[in-house]
Formats: sequence, structure tokens, C-alpha cells
Amino acid sequence: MKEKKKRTVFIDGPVTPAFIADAIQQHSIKTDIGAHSIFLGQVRSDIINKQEVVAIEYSAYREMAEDKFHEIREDAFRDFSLTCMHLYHSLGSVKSGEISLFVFVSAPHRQDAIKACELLVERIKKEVPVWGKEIFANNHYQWKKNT
Amino acid sequence: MKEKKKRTVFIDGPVTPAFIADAIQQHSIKTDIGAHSIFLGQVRSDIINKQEVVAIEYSAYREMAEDKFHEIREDAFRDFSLTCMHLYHSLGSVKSGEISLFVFVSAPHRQDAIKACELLVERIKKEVPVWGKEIFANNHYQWKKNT
Amino acid sequence: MDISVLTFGQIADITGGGSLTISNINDTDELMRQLNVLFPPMQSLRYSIAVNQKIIRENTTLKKADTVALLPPFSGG
Amino acid sequence: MDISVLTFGQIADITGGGSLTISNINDTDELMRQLNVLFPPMQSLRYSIAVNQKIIRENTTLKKADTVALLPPFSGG
Repeated sequence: MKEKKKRTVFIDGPVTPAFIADAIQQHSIKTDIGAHSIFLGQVRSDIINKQEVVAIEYSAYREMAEDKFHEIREDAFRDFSLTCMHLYHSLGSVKSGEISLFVFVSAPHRQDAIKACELLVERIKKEVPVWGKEIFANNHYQWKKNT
Repeated sequence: MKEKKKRTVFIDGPVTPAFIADAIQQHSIKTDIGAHSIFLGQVRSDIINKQEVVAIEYSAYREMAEDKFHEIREDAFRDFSLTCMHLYHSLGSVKSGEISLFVFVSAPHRQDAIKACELLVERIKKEVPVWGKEIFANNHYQWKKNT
Repeated sequence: MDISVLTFGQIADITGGGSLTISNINDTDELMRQLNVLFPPMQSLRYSIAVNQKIIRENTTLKKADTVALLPPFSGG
Repeated sequence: MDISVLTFGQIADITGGGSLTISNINDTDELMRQLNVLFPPMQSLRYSIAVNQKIIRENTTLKKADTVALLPPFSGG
């Protein structure tokens, strides 16, 4: 049941709660799954120099990013006992309060799902060529820095 | 913004994807959130002595369980920087492929959300007086054992 | 003294319901001895005892208003 | 040799667009020297260089068909 095909990770604009619900629903037929671990990255309206972040505009080195997502995915399937894994990242504008990253890992047992999900999030942040441009209310911007 | 009031954790029957989507949607107004970590426990159709598990029927020592959920919740708020936390556990019958546990932790930063969620799941499994009765296709049953 | 006892999971199956009354006991060790006599399958079961919703680790004196519960290993989630 | 170079994030802001062509270079060290002359703000920027989508750690000889990309620190998620 392992899904290893290369798939498109990027979606235009935010990840919606309805999209997430649909992804969860589709797993009810996979009755060997005992645990789902989900990570959602939400755009925070940080205040920087008295200006509020109202959105992040994401861009990517798309070909390299897709390859890197694929590699990270393969590594997780190799290192954990997983049933399936879905990764989605926004491109373009995502408003504060909206979701820009959706990592969804399913496994027979919880430890595999939880550990794989955590590792995936760390690797995505560190290794995938995606950039966020923090847009302020006055239309100024700065390039986001990951911690 | 910390929510510390005692709330009802138990819901009748499965946690639906629509319920999860609604819970996520309600957090879009909390723009200090940067990360959600979600755990979902799904009923697995294990084969035991050639009989397939078709559902789990959950029961609880409800008063003690609510107290324990409350204690686990308070501990997580004390030990991590969280914006909010929602815990839901099914009572009654949940079919295989359906969801019986929904742990939802939101924080400004991912490490708090991820670590708190993982700890909550472990503590819920170990410390909360809930029992699952695995129902087989032939209506026989056995009491579930957590690993 | 009569004590009412809540039972759950596999123990409720053995005792035939969610609650029962055990007579002439003053502490949890006496309760366990009575249970083993009344319900022999209990002898081979692993379970915890909660008094007023707190799990006790050693013999505990019971008062009339105490809530005693027999808890087989938890299997939620 | 002319090499076309893809730029992203803050670097694309500095160079004025997503791609540019740098002339008379044979390796990535020469590329960086040229960039520093053409775009002085680049001198103070931290960035990685990818050749054919692999990040290189030391000076790398370039061939005409190579895809070179300048990558400021990633900030996805």
C-alpha cells in the first residue's frame, strides 16, 4: 500500500480546512491505519517594527523543490513503517490565519506516524528551496527568516 | 489567550472529518498561531484469530477520565508555550476506518505544538480510564490492549 | 461496612454489570480477597483500584462514602 | 563562456528579476566575483549556489548547459 509515486506538492494559495477534511476522509477506506499525525503551518501576524504581517507570499525553485520533497518522502518511507504520506505547500499569497503547509502521515502505529511527521517538518523547513515574503499592512515587505 | 476551562472531552460516536475541519477553521482568527499539531487515532481492522475487527466500542470511567484529561491539559499548558489545545475522545461504537481520538494543539512555534501533542497522546493512552472493546464480524469481542 | 464498587471493561463482564456492593470490608485488601472469592476469574486479572478517582498503590482504609472503582488496563485512543 | 543564472527571494530583488546571464566565467568562484562587482549588495548576503539543482559546497567548474541557481536561506513552511 505504500504510495511512492512523485506527486505535485505545491498548491496555489492557502490550504483550506475543507481540503484537509477531504484528505482525512479519503483515508477511512485504509483500515490498516491506526494513527494519523498532521502538521499545519499557519501564517502568523507578527508585529515587526510596529508593522503587522498581513500575508506571506511564497515562491520556490520549483523543480529543485519537487525533487527535494520527493527525496524527503522516500527517506521517510524507508525509515518508518508508514501507510501513506501527503505533503502540500502553498505558493503565492497566504493571508495571516491561513494555512501554508500541510504534512499528513498515516501509519498502523502512532510512533511511526508521529516521528516521521516531526522529521518531515524539520527537513522541509531546512532543505526545500521555498521563500516567504512577509507582506505588511502598508505594502512594504521583508523576506522571512526561518528559525 | 490560554484556554484553561474544564470542558467535555467525550463525544458520542466517531470524530468526523467535518468536525476536524471546523475545529481548524475556528483557529484562523487566532493569528498568533504559527503551528498546529494534530493526532488522530483511527480504528484499525486488525485480524485476530482470523476474525476481523469491525468496530471498537469505547466506555470510560467518565468522572475520573474528565479529571485526568483536565490534569493532562493543565500540565501541557504549564510545560509548553501553547495558544490552545482541544482533546476529543469517542464513546460508544466507532467503526474501523473511523476516528476515535482527536488531539489538537496550537502554538506560536512548531516545537511547542509538536512536543506537546506527542506527550498528550502518550499520556492519554496510559493514564485515562477508557476501555475499547474490539467487536468482530461474528459479533464476538475482546478487550483491546494498548501497546 | 458495605461499599459500592464501580466496575469497568473486562471486570464488568465478570461481575455482571457496572456496579456492585461488597459487604463487611474495611480496606482495599479485604475488598480484593472478597472479589477473588465471589468472582474467581478476578484472581488472574491485572487491575488497579481507584478510591475517590485516585489510583491507590497500597492497602487503603475505606469509609462509607468512598467511591471505589476497579480498573482493568486502559485501552483508549 | 556565458552562464544563465536563476535567482530567488532577496537575491532576485537585488538582481532585478528571476534570471540573468553572466559572461566570461568558468567556475562558481568566478561567478561570485562577477556578482559582487555587478551587484555590490550581494557581498553581504549569505546564499547557497546550486548547480543542476544540487547545492555545491566548493568551487565547481561550469559547463555551458549547466543550470546555476542562487539560493538565499530557505523560509518555507
